[in-house]
Amino acid sequence: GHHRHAPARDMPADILNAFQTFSTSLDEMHDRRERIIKISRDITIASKRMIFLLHRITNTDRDRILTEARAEQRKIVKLFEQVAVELQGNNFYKHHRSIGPGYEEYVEAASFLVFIERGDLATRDELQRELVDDNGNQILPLTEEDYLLGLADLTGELMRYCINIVGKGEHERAAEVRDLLRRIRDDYEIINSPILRKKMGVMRGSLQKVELACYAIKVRGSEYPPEYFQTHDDWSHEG
Amino acid sequence: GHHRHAPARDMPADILNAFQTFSTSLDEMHDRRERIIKISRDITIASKRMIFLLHRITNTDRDRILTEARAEQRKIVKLFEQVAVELQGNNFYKHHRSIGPGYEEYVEAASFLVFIERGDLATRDELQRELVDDNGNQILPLTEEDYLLGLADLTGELMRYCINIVGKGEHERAAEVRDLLRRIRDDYEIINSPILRKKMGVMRGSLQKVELACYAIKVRGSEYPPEYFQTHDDWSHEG
Amino acid sequence: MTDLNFFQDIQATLEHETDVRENIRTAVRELDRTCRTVAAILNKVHTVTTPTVIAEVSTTARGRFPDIHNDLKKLAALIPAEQYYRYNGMWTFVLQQACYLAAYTTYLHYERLVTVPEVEEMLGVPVSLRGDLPTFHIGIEDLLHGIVSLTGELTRLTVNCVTHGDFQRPFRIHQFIVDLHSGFQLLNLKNDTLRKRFDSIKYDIKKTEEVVYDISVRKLATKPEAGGGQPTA
Amino acid sequence: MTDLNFFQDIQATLEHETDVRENIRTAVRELDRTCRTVAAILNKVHTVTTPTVIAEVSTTARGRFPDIHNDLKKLAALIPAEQYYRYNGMWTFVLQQACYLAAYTTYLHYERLVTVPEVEEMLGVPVSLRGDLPTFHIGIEDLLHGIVSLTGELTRLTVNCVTHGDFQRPFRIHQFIVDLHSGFQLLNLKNDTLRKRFDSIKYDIKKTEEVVYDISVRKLATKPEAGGGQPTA
Amino acid sequence: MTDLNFFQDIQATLEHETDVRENIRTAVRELDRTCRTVAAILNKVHTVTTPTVIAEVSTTARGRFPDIHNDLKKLAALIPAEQYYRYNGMWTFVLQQACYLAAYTTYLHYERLVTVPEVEEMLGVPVSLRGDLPTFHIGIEDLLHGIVSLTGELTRLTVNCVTHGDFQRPFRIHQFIVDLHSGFQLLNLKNDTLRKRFDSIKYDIKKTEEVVYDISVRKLATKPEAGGGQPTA
Amino acid sequence: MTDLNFFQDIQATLEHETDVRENIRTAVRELDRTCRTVAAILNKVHTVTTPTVIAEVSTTARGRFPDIHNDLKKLAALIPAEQYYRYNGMWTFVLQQACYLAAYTTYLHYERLVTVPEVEEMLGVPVSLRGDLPTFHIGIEDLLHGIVSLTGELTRLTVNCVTHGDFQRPFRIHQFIVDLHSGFQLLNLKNDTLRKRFDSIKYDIKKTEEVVYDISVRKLATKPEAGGGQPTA
Amino acid sequence: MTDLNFFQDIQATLEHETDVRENIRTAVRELDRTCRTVAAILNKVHTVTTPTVIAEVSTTARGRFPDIHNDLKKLAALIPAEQYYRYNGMWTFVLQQACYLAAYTTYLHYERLVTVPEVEEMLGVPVSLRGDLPTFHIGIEDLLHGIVSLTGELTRLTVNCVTHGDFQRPFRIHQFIVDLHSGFQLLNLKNDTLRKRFDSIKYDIKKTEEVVYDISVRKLATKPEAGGGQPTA
Amino acid sequence: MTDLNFFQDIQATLEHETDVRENIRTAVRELDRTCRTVAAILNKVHTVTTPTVIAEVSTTARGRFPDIHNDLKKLAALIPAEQYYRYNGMWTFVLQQACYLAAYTTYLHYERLVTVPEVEEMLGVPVSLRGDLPTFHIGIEDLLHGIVSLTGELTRLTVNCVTHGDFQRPFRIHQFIVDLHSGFQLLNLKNDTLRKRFDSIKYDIKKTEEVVYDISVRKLATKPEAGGGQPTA
Ligand SMILES: [Mn+2]
Ligand SMILES: [Mn+2]
Repeated sequence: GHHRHAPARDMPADILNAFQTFSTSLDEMHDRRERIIKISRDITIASKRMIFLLHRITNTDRDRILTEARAEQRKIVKLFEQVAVELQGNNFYKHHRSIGPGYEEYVEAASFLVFIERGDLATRDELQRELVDDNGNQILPLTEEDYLLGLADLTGELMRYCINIVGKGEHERAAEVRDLLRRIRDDYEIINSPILRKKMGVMRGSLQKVELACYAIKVRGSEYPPEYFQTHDDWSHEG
Repeated sequence: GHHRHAPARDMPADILNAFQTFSTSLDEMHDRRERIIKISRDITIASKRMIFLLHRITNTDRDRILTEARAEQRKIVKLFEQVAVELQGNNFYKHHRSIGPGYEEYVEAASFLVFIERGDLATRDELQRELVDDNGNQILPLTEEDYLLGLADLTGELMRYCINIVGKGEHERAAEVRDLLRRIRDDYEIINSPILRKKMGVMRGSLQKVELACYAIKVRGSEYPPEYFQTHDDWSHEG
Repeated sequence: MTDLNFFQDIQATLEHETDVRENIRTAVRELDRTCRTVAAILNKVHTVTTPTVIAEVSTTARGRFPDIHNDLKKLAALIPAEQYYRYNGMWTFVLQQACYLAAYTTYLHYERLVTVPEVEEMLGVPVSLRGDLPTFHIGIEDLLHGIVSLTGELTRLTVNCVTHGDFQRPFRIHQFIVDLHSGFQLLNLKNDTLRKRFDSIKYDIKKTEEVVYDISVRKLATKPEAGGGQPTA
Repeated sequence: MTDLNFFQDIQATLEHETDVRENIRTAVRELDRTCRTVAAILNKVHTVTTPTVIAEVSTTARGRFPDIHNDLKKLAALIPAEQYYRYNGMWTFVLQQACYLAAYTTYLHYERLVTVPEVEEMLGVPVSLRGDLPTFHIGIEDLLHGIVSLTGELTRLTVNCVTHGDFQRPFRIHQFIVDLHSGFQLLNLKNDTLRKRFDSIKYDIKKTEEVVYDISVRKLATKPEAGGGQPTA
Repeated sequence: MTDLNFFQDIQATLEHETDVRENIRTAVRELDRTCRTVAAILNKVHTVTTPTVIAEVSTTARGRFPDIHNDLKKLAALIPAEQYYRYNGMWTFVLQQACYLAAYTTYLHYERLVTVPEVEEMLGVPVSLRGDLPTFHIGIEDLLHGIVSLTGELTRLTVNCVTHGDFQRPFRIHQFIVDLHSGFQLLNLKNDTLRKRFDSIKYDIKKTEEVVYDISVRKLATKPEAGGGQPTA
Repeated sequence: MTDLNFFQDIQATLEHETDVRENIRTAVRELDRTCRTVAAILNKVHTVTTPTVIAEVSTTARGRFPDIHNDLKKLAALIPAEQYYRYNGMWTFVLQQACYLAAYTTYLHYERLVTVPEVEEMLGVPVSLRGDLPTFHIGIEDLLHGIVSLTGELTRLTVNCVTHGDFQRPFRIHQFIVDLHSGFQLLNLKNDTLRKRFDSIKYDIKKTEEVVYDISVRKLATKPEAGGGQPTA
Repeated sequence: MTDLNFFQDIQATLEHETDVRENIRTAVRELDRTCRTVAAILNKVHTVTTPTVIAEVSTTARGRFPDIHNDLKKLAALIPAEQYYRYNGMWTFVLQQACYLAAYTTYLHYERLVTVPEVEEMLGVPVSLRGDLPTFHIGIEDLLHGIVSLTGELTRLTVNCVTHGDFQRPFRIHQFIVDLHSGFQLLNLKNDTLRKRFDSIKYDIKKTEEVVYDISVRKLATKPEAGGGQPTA
Repeated sequence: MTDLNFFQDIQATLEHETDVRENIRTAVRELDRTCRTVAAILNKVHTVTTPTVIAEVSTTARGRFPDIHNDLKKLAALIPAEQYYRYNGMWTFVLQQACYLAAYTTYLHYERLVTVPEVEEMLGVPVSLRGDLPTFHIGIEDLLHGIVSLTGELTRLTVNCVTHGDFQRPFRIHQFIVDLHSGFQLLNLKNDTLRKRFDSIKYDIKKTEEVVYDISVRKLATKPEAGGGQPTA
């Protein structure tokens, strides 16, 4: 029961009309923004859930988890589809700040999935191609900026993943993750975009942690000659 | 029931002895600090109460309130007397940060009382002379620094006082307060001590408010020639 | 020999964007300068507040709007299709200023609120009430900011009118600001900046109330009958 | 193998709190909107200050308090049992606003300070004088903030009364503010925000004193006898 | 004349809160001291890691929990009815420490994770699994923080076991931490502090795995069969 | 073993620079003290605003400029050739203060803006109008800062003039500030600090407008004819 | 009416300075890009640490210094005579980066500290050892910052060497950092930023000590005899 | 002609204090330099850890303490009676450093904690256990800071011992740090800085535990019997 559209006594018609029109447009705009923010939050939560899920992967249930993750991803894409109508034309950039966090987290999750699947980095085109509806039509654009920001966050997950598999003894895979992380970091150093500045410190830290973990593996494995391990094959991590 | 003095097994005697001594001294020091902080807080609260009390003064109950304030002040001096034993010699500056807030607020209150009594600024010597026990012996020193900090805060109370009496129509007295505030500010500008830097902005603001209030009085009173008021003497604020 | 396997196209895109921003910055600076010139012209009404002078000043100011129009057109040409809001932080402030100038000039001339078509004509840029224009446009919030600035300036004018012995105009301005305030109350403001500035209208009302009070209590003029006495231009 | 049930159980709890905050935020926004509507109604007394209009306005405003009451009930229902202080930063400001509206409406009607039971009845929420209520309540500081806002608004009313030729009311308002000030002086305020706001009452006294001076010096009215002439509602 | 009773009534309330905070601060400091004593006792297992000593130490530590229990009861008594969330920032850290001590003591005794009822019994405070207890309680996040601290301490113990020639225990601890990690992985942690600390468990696994590797590669001991060989207490 | 000669070589240079900074700091402190003394002298005009006193004060102040001149000369002598900009952050503030004092003294005497040659003569330091002087100089921005400070102080003087019953001077000061504002509008300020301070001139205009308003509405004085009545010195 | 000539005179100067800054900003950006390219080349040594690859990489990097040289020359040409210190905040960071690159490249090639003449030759800019050069130069502190960055990067290299099975190089790098640290100890650093960064060398020593420890305790390599085994280039 | 009626003596006092501070600053800088020289001497034990070298280094270091003694005496002479704590923030850091150096030198020589009389003799300054000495002294907290620094340095030494093949010393150092840690646990630390630093001892224990672990697991040495094998000096 709101009565804010009740005209104040004596307000001249021109002002009344002008402001009634303004009011309608402002409300439309705000409602739209609210809807977008709501979905952006849903996307963020679902993406985080997808990342947590992927961290739970083990050799035995790899297929099950990948299937689950792909399903989760489809759900997120559906959310994008749902919000797409609000983001046409100028509205895309107008409300970009509202949807941005969702995009960022989604790129992080989707690229983490690609990484788990084939150990490589997802390209922007590839992720863009996944952002399609059931008929294969592009739902929304994926900007370079969102891609870069999401990928920067991915490096944190890669670090976690790497430390995790080191703990499980998967040493070669750890070296692969390190190499990937290094490539990402080196390229980001060249790109040097101001939007990335804040994330670069974290990324450098992640790389350092991963390099140290790989170092520890090597130091340990080098202590005894390889022949030694032929008689101790229950611990031959290195190959 | 604390057992932290129970010796850990195997600790060598030299370390045990050394640390047991350290422990005793540290505890002494901390306890002293706690006691000082506690009294400093009491002094602060009592001083604030004294200031509030003085703001309640009116022409009719001036004497009663001044008597009450003087009594309140004696109570505060007793608190200083109580804490004095903790602040002898090196301990004075050692714990100065703990007692400082109390000093500052006390100087503010005591100088506000002097101002109310005789409309002038309390000198440091004067305030120092009030910090005596029943035999007239100095309890504790009052440093230049504490005096300056407390007096700086006094200007805020002077501003409040001034606005208040302007509301009551005491215009000449308002002009006196303004002049006093100006003298303080001008002198403080010359002293230019780094410890005052933060308070100077507030002080300048207080002076400006008071100057504006006096301006308003003048503007209002000048509208009609003085003769006008001879027939309207119920509103002859100015004379 | 730089690596950048993954990011080659992105690197190019980022460099392109830097150029776009550079160009926009220059165009906005130009627009800003033009707006300041118009503001300086309008500023003269505070010095002399006779109807003649006010009419003169507003006419002179109107003559300068084609310059603003022109600068805005140049700016608009720099924005890639549908990326208005990607860069709009760069010109928001100046665009609000331009809206204010249009509203001020119009008020001085007609003593009423500028209409949306008038703004569009004066600035040569469409107002996007629904916020769905793909091209360069004036957003509602920009327009509202301009109107808030207007109330501040008119409040100042009220004070100066009295100094110059014009005791009637303050009543009219006061009423105008009260009406605008009622208008703003119809809005459901979520935007924090705008909401804060809206509060400044309350201050303007209070200030003009005091001016009107000063005039009334001294019987320098009396409150005109509502609806009557409004000058037409 | 460690039992994982523990971890499964708590996952749900962790997700719950986000929802609670979301719901509170929505309810507070709703309440804020209702309060603004009432404020807009009360605002009309500045335009016409005749007793009739003031009576009308305050009656209309009173009629809207059930809405506030209702919004507050909805808000209160969202707070998990006894977690008032976990979330209260989210509604402090609006609650102070509601107190102000209750005090303002009551003053316009009876020309006196609202009582605690009246506030409780108008807003449908208990006032926690001792600060120990576990359920949804109005804290003392919220109420005091509301009263300080009242003096500001009444000062503005004083000015407008004169403009509209109502020369008696300013004397009564002035006295009321002076009395409130004496009340506040009894408090040893440690809360800095509140002390700063309390200082603003001094300015309100100064301003209303100026209005009363202007009226008296021009013999537009004379100071009424203390206690007499107070209108009853 | 406005009634001043209102103001007199509330003055007392305003002064009350300062005292409450002061008392809580003192009680928290007391609790902190007791916790440190228990921590010092437990610390001894790093110096000698034989089963006998460990059993002894954990028994001694258990004997001290009534003190913690007692301090917590005193603290709880200070919190005004249902104002847990008004002050809880003051004891969060120490409460997490107490949870850690309960979990550590329990692990040393039984080599398994403490259960919620055990924590409640040892500390004498209910755990609020649903986050809705109005009275003094242990929040879920506090408990989780305590568990994370436990894995760090056990990792250190692993290293010292080897130095003291205890080559079996590291395998059991390693498995325990791996299991806890799986538990944490079930949570979708939004809380950043907790997620960061959770990451530290990964490092603990890595470190204990290294120790287990060192033992295995030198045939100082072999990985025990899963499920077997777990000591009972 | 790495050669440590490099480090030995530069040690002397680093120590030298420390000394230079130390000396500059002392000289700047000295200059600051002198400036404060002059400021204290000028401060007296707020207490008594009669033309005689103002003339006296400005004359006394002028007599102190040789001291500033002297301090500046000592400071300048400490700056290594062509390293003005290496250290200028250390004296910027005081130099702006000195410019302000020159401008204020001159205004009190002649009621007009100080000229560049006058500043140069009073302070004994060249003004770098073209921004290209390698030696010790006053930068344009320093001078502008000084002028902005002047408008603030004159605004305060306006208020105090009225308090002392001098109702004419405010009109002249107001006009002077309006003129300065027009001057600043000619500049395309990029420097953010300066731009922000420039906004303070707008506030000064508004404030002096209100003073002039207060005088006018009460007919205490009327606006002097433009160009006439300006005192000559 | 105040004379506005003053403002007109300085407008040109102010605009000129804006242009200078704009141009410097562009040139610095260009230099930054070139530096990043060189850094990317050097980065490859972390991936493969064989002597051959390291030699190759450092040779490739050396081949890019003419580009840096060139960019610096362009930048230097933009600085008005003797105003190096007016603008140097704009390029300090990049210049330190360039010094770091020169030092790193040189270390990889010769395993020793770059000399001042080498830096001057590689970057084409004189080093101001005495701190008195008026023209474009490298300050001592810039060079020191570059060296501190070098120790950080070499520490990282130490770790990666081990990962690639190169167990000898860490000993040499460790010794190099220890020597640099001794050098820094000769300096009496006042500059706070530099002092803080100097502390980071301590961390680097500790870190490389740990690497050397890990190698030694496992007998993967032993400390080389002092003075012997240093490769020559 | 400056005013300063109220504050004349205060002004003088303040200026005097500035001088005192200036002198103290110079003396502290001198002391700092001497301390750094001694630290550089002691630093050499990390490079070669044979008993002979360690004995040599500690003897050389001992020979330098008269210099520190001397600098401290000069500093002490500058402090006005009973104002030690007015200025002590200026030398706290260096004094803690001096305590650390005394403790380190002593440990290297005797492998035990320095005693209070030893510190007093080496630095020529009394230690104030009760904190009630009126003259220049070493506070307990300064001494404790020095001891914390010692554990950090010894931890580093542990690592380097292993590198140099000295496998016995780490056991002794580890035990020493464990004992110190127990000592610190006897303290009831309120001082936040000290408490934080105390936590760093935990890290040192963990680190030395790992070194001891590495030695033990590889059977490079075995844990010596408690009490036995301690070298005497
Ligand atoms: Mn993430
Ligand atoms: Mn105060």
